[in-house]
This record gives sequence, structure tokens and C-alpha cells, in this order.
Amino acid sequence: MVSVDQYLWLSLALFTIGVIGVLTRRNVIIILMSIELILNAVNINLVAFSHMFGTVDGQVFAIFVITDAAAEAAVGLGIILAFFRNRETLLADEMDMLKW
Amino acid sequence: MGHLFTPSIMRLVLPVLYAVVIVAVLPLMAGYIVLMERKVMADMQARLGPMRVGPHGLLQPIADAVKLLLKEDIIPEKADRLMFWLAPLVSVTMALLAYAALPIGPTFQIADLNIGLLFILAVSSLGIYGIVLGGWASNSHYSLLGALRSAAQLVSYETAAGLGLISALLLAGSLSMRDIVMAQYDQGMWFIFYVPIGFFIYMVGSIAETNRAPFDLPEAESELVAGYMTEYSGFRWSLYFLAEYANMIIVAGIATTLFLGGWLRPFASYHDHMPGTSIELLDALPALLVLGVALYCFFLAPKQPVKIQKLVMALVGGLCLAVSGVLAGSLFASPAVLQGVHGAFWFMAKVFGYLYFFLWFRFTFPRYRFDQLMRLGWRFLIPLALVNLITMAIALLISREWGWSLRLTSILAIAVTLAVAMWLAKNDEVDSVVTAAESE
Amino acid sequence: MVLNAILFYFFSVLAVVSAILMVTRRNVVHGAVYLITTLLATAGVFLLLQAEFLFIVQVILYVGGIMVLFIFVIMLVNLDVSLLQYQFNRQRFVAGVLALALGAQIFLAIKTGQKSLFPPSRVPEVLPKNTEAVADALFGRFMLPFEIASILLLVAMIGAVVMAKRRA
Amino acid sequence: MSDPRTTELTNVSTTVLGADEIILNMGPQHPSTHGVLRVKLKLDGERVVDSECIIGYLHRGVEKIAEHRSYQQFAPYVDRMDYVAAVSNGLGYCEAVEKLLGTEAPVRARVVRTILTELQRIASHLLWLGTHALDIGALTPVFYCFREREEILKIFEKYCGARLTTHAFRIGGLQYETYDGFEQDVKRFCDDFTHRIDEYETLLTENRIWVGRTKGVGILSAADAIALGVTGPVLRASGVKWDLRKAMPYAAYDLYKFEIPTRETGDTYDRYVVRMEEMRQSRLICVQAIENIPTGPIMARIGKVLKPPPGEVYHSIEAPKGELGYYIVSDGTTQPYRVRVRPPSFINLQAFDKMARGSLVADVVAIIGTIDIVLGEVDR
Repeated sequence: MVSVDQYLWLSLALFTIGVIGVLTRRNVIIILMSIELILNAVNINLVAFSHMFGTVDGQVFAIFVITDAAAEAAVGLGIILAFFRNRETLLADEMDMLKW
Repeated sequence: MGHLFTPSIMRLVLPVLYAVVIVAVLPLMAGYIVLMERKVMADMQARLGPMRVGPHGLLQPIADAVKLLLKEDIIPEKADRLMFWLAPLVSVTMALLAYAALPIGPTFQIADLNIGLLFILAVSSLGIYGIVLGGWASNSHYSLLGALRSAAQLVSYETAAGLGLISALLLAGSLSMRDIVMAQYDQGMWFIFYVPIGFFIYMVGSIAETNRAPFDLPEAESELVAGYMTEYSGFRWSLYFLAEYANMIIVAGIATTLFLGGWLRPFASYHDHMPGTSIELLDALPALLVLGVALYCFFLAPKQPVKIQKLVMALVGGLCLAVSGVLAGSLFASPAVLQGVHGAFWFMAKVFGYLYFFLWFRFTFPRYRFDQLMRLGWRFLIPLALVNLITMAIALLISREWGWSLRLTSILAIAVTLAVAMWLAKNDEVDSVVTAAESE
Repeated sequence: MVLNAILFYFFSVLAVVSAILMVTRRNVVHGAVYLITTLLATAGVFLLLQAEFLFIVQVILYVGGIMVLFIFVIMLVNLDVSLLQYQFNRQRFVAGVLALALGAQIFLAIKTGQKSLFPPSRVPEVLPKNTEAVADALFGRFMLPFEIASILLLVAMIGAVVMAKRRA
Repeated sequence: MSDPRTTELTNVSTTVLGADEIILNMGPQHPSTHGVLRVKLKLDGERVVDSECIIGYLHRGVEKIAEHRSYQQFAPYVDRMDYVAAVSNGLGYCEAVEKLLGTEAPVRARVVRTILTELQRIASHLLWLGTHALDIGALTPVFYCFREREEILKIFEKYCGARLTTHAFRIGGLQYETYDGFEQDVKRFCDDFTHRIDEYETLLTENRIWVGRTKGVGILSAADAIALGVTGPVLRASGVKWDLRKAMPYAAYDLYKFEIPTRETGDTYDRYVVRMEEMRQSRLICVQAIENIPTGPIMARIGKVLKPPPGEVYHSIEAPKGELGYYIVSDGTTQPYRVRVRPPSFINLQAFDKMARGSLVADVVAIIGTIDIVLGEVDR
């Protein structure tokens, strides 16, 4: 029988991979994608617990997490496009000037 | 051996059987839709269409398939090999996956998901990846431009088509495709009569979603040559082709299920309530129709120039005869069998009727320019779909609360939506003149 | 039930492997495709947890919407030179150790709390209509968060439009 | 200080977004350039900023060849220039040489020439309509147009044995008497044609998408048209009422009544309407001419060997594409000293840049179609 903690291990694994991605990668788009991965790991936890308690609140909250991820991706990609148009680079450690 | 056929195993075997049938029949059907398209196009353009391969070109799809299999499969030199190989696969699998919830007959349905319609929409929305990755992997400026354009078109028209569907869902009240058809059976009226504007919006949206007719911009633009499919050839190209036609059949299937009463025979609900008339004319219609086709084939057989064509035409005639026999035979069999066999016939008839409109539009309308296409989608179709949805919801509410008959309230809703449509179209005209002037 | 377990392990292995590939790949497009496989695997996990509506929202909204946005942006900035550059920043060792430490901490948290997790409730034979239940909750108890989420989306939309506007 | 390893690489970026203007090359081999025309478009995103037409791929040096041929020998070359309207080319050349000789073709020859030229005008416009609609995406009109054009080509074939490059006329008149049944064929075609034109009109004129794709596209004002020397339907669609058949009547045009259609705004839609109306007027001329073809000789009395007196002549006619002019200089020998052709397509093509600037890429295809160029005439 698949008990709840196995879902927790899965989301833990995805979460750590996401954090590694955010911290070690240079390309801003990969960083943004790793954040999406972290949000997904959180979703799995929410749904696993909602299944455990038999209620539906966890899933509803997961839907809110997804809408937030959508908003964040839209604005994040907008910033990347605007930044790329000015500085022709996508590397996080090259974005070292507050005002260019 | 007995335990082998326990209900849980049977629950698995039947859908797998249906899946195998559909996946096997689909390429053949896609091929014959291509032939139908070329024949109808030729007929509209005062010419004959394919006549050489087989009698009246009936074996043309098989010839096409063989040609496509034997053609050399070129991969551009600096193309991204993994993506180039993956892209057509994605678009074909997504197209085939959508058949899981399509109810062809009362029993002939792979899986009656309780989120059937949403599942099909979700899977067909993933088809964009096949196009976008294909355009990207071909590593040529033109196919990238074509891929981006078709992706933008697909995304924007999906919303319009989705909203058009929701207005029909309001009446059905359930997402499962079977329940939708049953709802139309219980209410005794196909949803197209309650919400025709929703049907119109869905039709326009579905044409744009399958990149066809006046919206076939991405691969038919004169300077984009063939859009995202330019670099593909041979079998890989035929995968894209199969995906496009499979999508067309799915879109037609959704339209028939939601608006034209799926496998229901016209006036289905009246037939059962009227005692006595066991074999009504409409029940015998399918058998008679196919019989007519069979006789026509036999009539044509001797007139074919080549001996082999005579043989094939006679064969086709025999096939049609067998089908009409099955249809007639099922009349006398138990009602379940009758429902199943005739249901499949009526479903197919409606699907091909819907596809005929696709072909008809393709040969009468010139192509939209990309910005006009986007303006039509965002500034006319989506607002109209929203208004249609709201008015339909209000009509439904009024008929539930105050007990008016749904037919009356839906007519009011249609009137209101039409008025809004006129207003939208009028100021859409004004805008297009403005943009034309300002673009000078 | 054994089918349930098999599917779970299949989806979780698929998710973890493609997540690792996503993080390590040099080519951004390959990374995006691997992320899409991870998202589809998690959607499968949602199905296993009887959350079909969430499965559909994940597939349509996440994979069909957000990831298309990602692929669009990747194509618009098809920076061929980024392939030649070094992909990991210089503090990758420190970052890696830090992330693993965080992971170990959470591991410990789950390990200790595992005993107090009570067993999963009996899976009822007739599945409750998940979509209706979610709809009731969404428009019933969670009315306020629903409105706030819609405003959030509105703000994000305006932000994205302003951001991407040409400076002409 | 950013990582040293990366700085030298970043400036090598080839980005889609970053590039300010891309040059799109619609090469000689292109489905919708009506022959071997190469167009270099400078694009800013979707909008055309600048365009340049590169021609010469079909240059055969026809005018140089003329200096080493006798007047009669050069007549077939003339058909190869605007191969879509060969009969009009022949008419222009023969009348120019007759003017040089100071003679004129007999009445019967002039009337038959008028009928054949007007039929050729309808055929040329039909071909234009079919390919123009095909470029904009309407797949059906091309087949209807070719069905009608086939009828006309049959009449040409019965009369002079050839369908496309007909060499139907001779200097001084006609070679062949009209075959019996000529009047009935032309009559049958004319009666049937009005119904056909209405068929095309129902398919395209009120079609919202067609109007959307053509109205306001490739606008050419009257002043620009005159400045660029544009002639023919393109000029008349910009509001200038100038048609050589009325202004300087030649052949037998002064015997018949017909109108000259003009429009005001000079966009692709107006040019479409003008050409459709012109087809109707040509049909009208044919009907009037067929009623009474005067009897009499079909060839003026000029010798076998033509030695026109030294001098020069410029004679122009209204070809389907515009004013087709012949400037011939003779030095008294049997071979012309110089033959200069004023081709309407070459000069109308100069208006392409004025029309294409500021329009979208998709409109470029419509604009090339609406100017109705034939590369044989542009390159000569």
C-alpha cells in the first residue's frame, strides 16, 4: 500500500534537486525552471496530505500554488526578455549592475 | 480458465481491444479523408481529382502511404537530433491519446472518464509542443518563424473554442462524454439548437486549432514555404500529417458529442416514447443508404477502363453490401446491439458531415493575414464566447427558477448574443480600417 | 492495489530522473522538455491520489500554458553562444553542500514525524465526484483566496505586458 | 568583475530578438513572384522597411537581335516578350511598322485584329485573377479562370494554329482569313462569359476575408502613379482616366462604344475591380465587332521585301498590362536600325517599392500579384 510518507520522500527529492538547480546554475531561465520544480514538489505534499485527511482543501490550495506559479513565470519571463533586450546576456552572475 | 474472465480483467480487456481497433483504423481513415478532401476539392473546381490509382482513385491513400514510407528521411545537418526525432512523436501521441474518451457508440468507448472532455482538451493542447519543438529543431529561420506563429494561433484559439464548449457544458452539467450525450437524449434536443452561437464559435475555434482553412497560415504562408514542416520528409512528415488529420477527427468528434448528440439517432428520444412503431423509417435509413452506395459501386464496376479497377470496384461494392447487411441485421437483433451498431454509424455520419464543412471552407475562403487572424481571435471571438456563456447561463437560471421552458429562454439568449455580435463586428470593421490607415 | 504501487514508483522515478536531467543539461530546450516530463509525472502522481481535477489543471495550465511561455522565451532568445559557456557558477560546491544540508534537515524532520502520521483513510469504493467537491470548496469556503488569486493574475498580466512593451 | 572565461564569448551572440532588421530574400525561385523576380525585403519585425527588386534573370537581348533580323523575321520575337498577351504585342509591332511604311491595314483586317486583341485581354486578365487569388489563398478561382481561358485559346488555335505565342498578325494585315465558324465561336464565348464573371464576383468581391486582405493594401496615389509613369489598370485604379484605346484610337477601336473603368483610392481592391470591369468592357467590344465584320481584302498591298524609308516612329497601344510602345528607327535597309520596346510591366514594377514600403510581409505577395507583371516583358 502506498503510504503518505512515500509521497513525502518523492517531494523531498524533487525539492532538493530544485534548490540545487537554483543555487548552482548560471542561466536565469534554468533557475526559473528550477523554481517551478520546487513549487511542484510543494504541490505533491499538499495533495498527499489532502488525500490522507480525505478532504479537498489541499487540492484547492495546490490550485492556488499553480496560479501563483503562472503569475510568477509570466512576470519572471517578462523581466528576462526586457533584461536580455538591453544586455544581450542571460547569465545570472553577469547581472551585477543595479542601473545600466 | 474461468478466473481469467473476472470482471476486473474484462474491464481492462475491452478498452484495450477498442484502443487497438481505433489506432489501427485511424491511419486508414486519415488517408481516406485526404482522398475525400482531394475529390471534394476537385469537384468544387470543375475537375476530377485522383482517378488513376484504383477505380476513381480509391486506392490513392494506400499509394500515398507507401510513397511516404519509402521516401528518404532527411535530417538537416545542424539540427537538434533529439528534438527533431521527438517532435513528430509528441504531436502524434497527443493526437491519438485524445481518442481515449471519445464515445463512438454507447458501448464503444475506451474509457468513460468523469473528466472526459477536459482530458481531451488537455491532451490536444499538448499538441503545440510537437509543432514548436519541430520548428525549433529544424534549425532554419523559416520553420522557427512558422512554428512560433502556429503556436501563437493555437494558444489564442484554444481559449475561444474552450469557451464555446463550456456553453454546451452548462446544459449537460457533467464532464463525462457519455453523460453529455445522455443529457441530450433526456432533454430530447441536441444542444446545437439551444446554443447555436456556441457551436459557431467552437467550429471557428476548432478550424483555427487544427491549422486549417482560412487559418492555415503557418504552413501555407507564401514566404514561409511550409512552416514548421519544411525540413521534414518521408515517414516523419507523414507522422505530422497523421497528427493533423487525427486532430481534425477528434475536433469533429467533440463537436458531434457536444452539439450534435453523439451516437443518437435524430429524434432518438421520440422513437422510444412512441409505442408500436418498432422499426421506424429512420432506423432503416442507415442500411438503405449503404445499400444505395453498394448498388452504385456495382453499377460503376463494369464501366472501369482497367480490369483490375473493375475488380476493386466490385470488391468495394461487396464491402458496402456487407456493411448494409450488418446494419439491417442489427435491426432485428436486441436493442443493445441495435444501439451499438447504429450509434457508430450515426456518429461517423455526423463526424464526416462536420469534416465536409472543414473542406468546404478550405476551398472557398482566401487566407487571413496573421494580424487579422489574431485580431479576429482576441477582439471578436473571445468576447463573443464570453457573452454567449453569460447569456446562456442566465437563460438556464431563468428556466430553472421561473419554470419557463428552456427553448424560450435560449432563444432570448441567442437574440442578445447576436445583437452583441453585430456590435462587435461593426466596431471591428472600424478598427481594421484604422489599423490599415495607421500602417501606411 | 499492487497496480497502484507500481504506477507510483514508475511516476516518481520518472519525475526524479528527469528533474536531475533538467538541472544538469547544457541545452536550455532539452532542460525545458525534461521539466515537462517531470510535470507530467507529477500530474500522474496527482491521479494516483484521486485528484483528477488537479491532474487536468496541472496538464492544461502548467504544461500547456506556462511551459509554452517558457519555450517561447527560449526560442526568442535562442542564444547559441550560451551553449558554449560554462554552465555552473563558481560557488557550485558550496551551494551543492548547502542544498544537501537543507535536504538532510527535512529528511530528519520527516523521519521523526513519520510515526505520528496515521494510516491513509480507506479508499471509498464509489469515488466522490472530485471535480464537484473541488468546485464547492473553491467557490464556498475559499471564495476570498479565489478572488485574491484572480487579482494576482491580473497584476501579473499587466506587469508582463508593460515589461515586454517595446521601448519605441 | 565578471568571469573572464565568458566575456569574450558574449559578443558573438546571434539573437532573433536582438537583431534590429533582418533581410528577407524572396528569391527568383518563389511560388508567388510570377516568374523569376528576386525581391530583397528589409524587415523590421513584420513590417517592410525597404525593398529592392532584382531583375534580369530572363533577359534574352530581344532588342539587340532585332538589329540583325528583317522586319517580318522579328515579328515572332515580339510574342515572346509578354507571353501571356502575345496577340497584343504582335498588334503593336505590326501597326508601328505599318506607320513607318505609311500604309494602313484594310478595314476587315483591323476589325479582326481588334476582336482577337480584346479576347487576348480577357485571357490575360483571367490568368492574372487566377494567380492573384491563389497567392492570397483562394484555391478555387484559378481553376474557373483557366476553364474560360481555355475557350479563348481554342479560338486562337483554330485561327492561327498556336495557343500562346500566336504570331497571329502580319505587317500590313492578316495572313489567314477567319475560319468559318469564327463568329459563332466568339458569339458563344461572349454570351457565356457574363454568367462566368458573375460567378467570380460572387466568390470574391463581397468575401470579407478577400476585402480584408486587399482593401488598403499597396496604396498608390494618382500623383505617384503619374510621377512613376505607371500605365494601364494600375493607373486607372488610382483615379486617372487614361486609356490609349480612347485617347489615341488605333486598329478599329474608334468604331465601337465602351467605357473606361476607374477607381479612386488605388489600392489592391480597386485594381481588382477595375480589371474585372475591363473584362466586361472587352466582352462588349467583341459583341459589337462580331455583329458586322466588313468584307474586303485582309492584306494591304506592300511588297514582299519591306524597305521602309529612313526615319523613326513611336507607336503605342493599350496592352492588358498598360501602354506597350514600339520606337523603331529604320535606315532604309530591310533590317531595322534600332527597335526599342516600352514594356508596361517593367515600368509598373517601379511602383512596387512605393506600395510595399510600410506594409506587412504577407501583403508583399498581394502587391506583386496586383501589379500584374510578366517577367518576359520586364527583362526582354
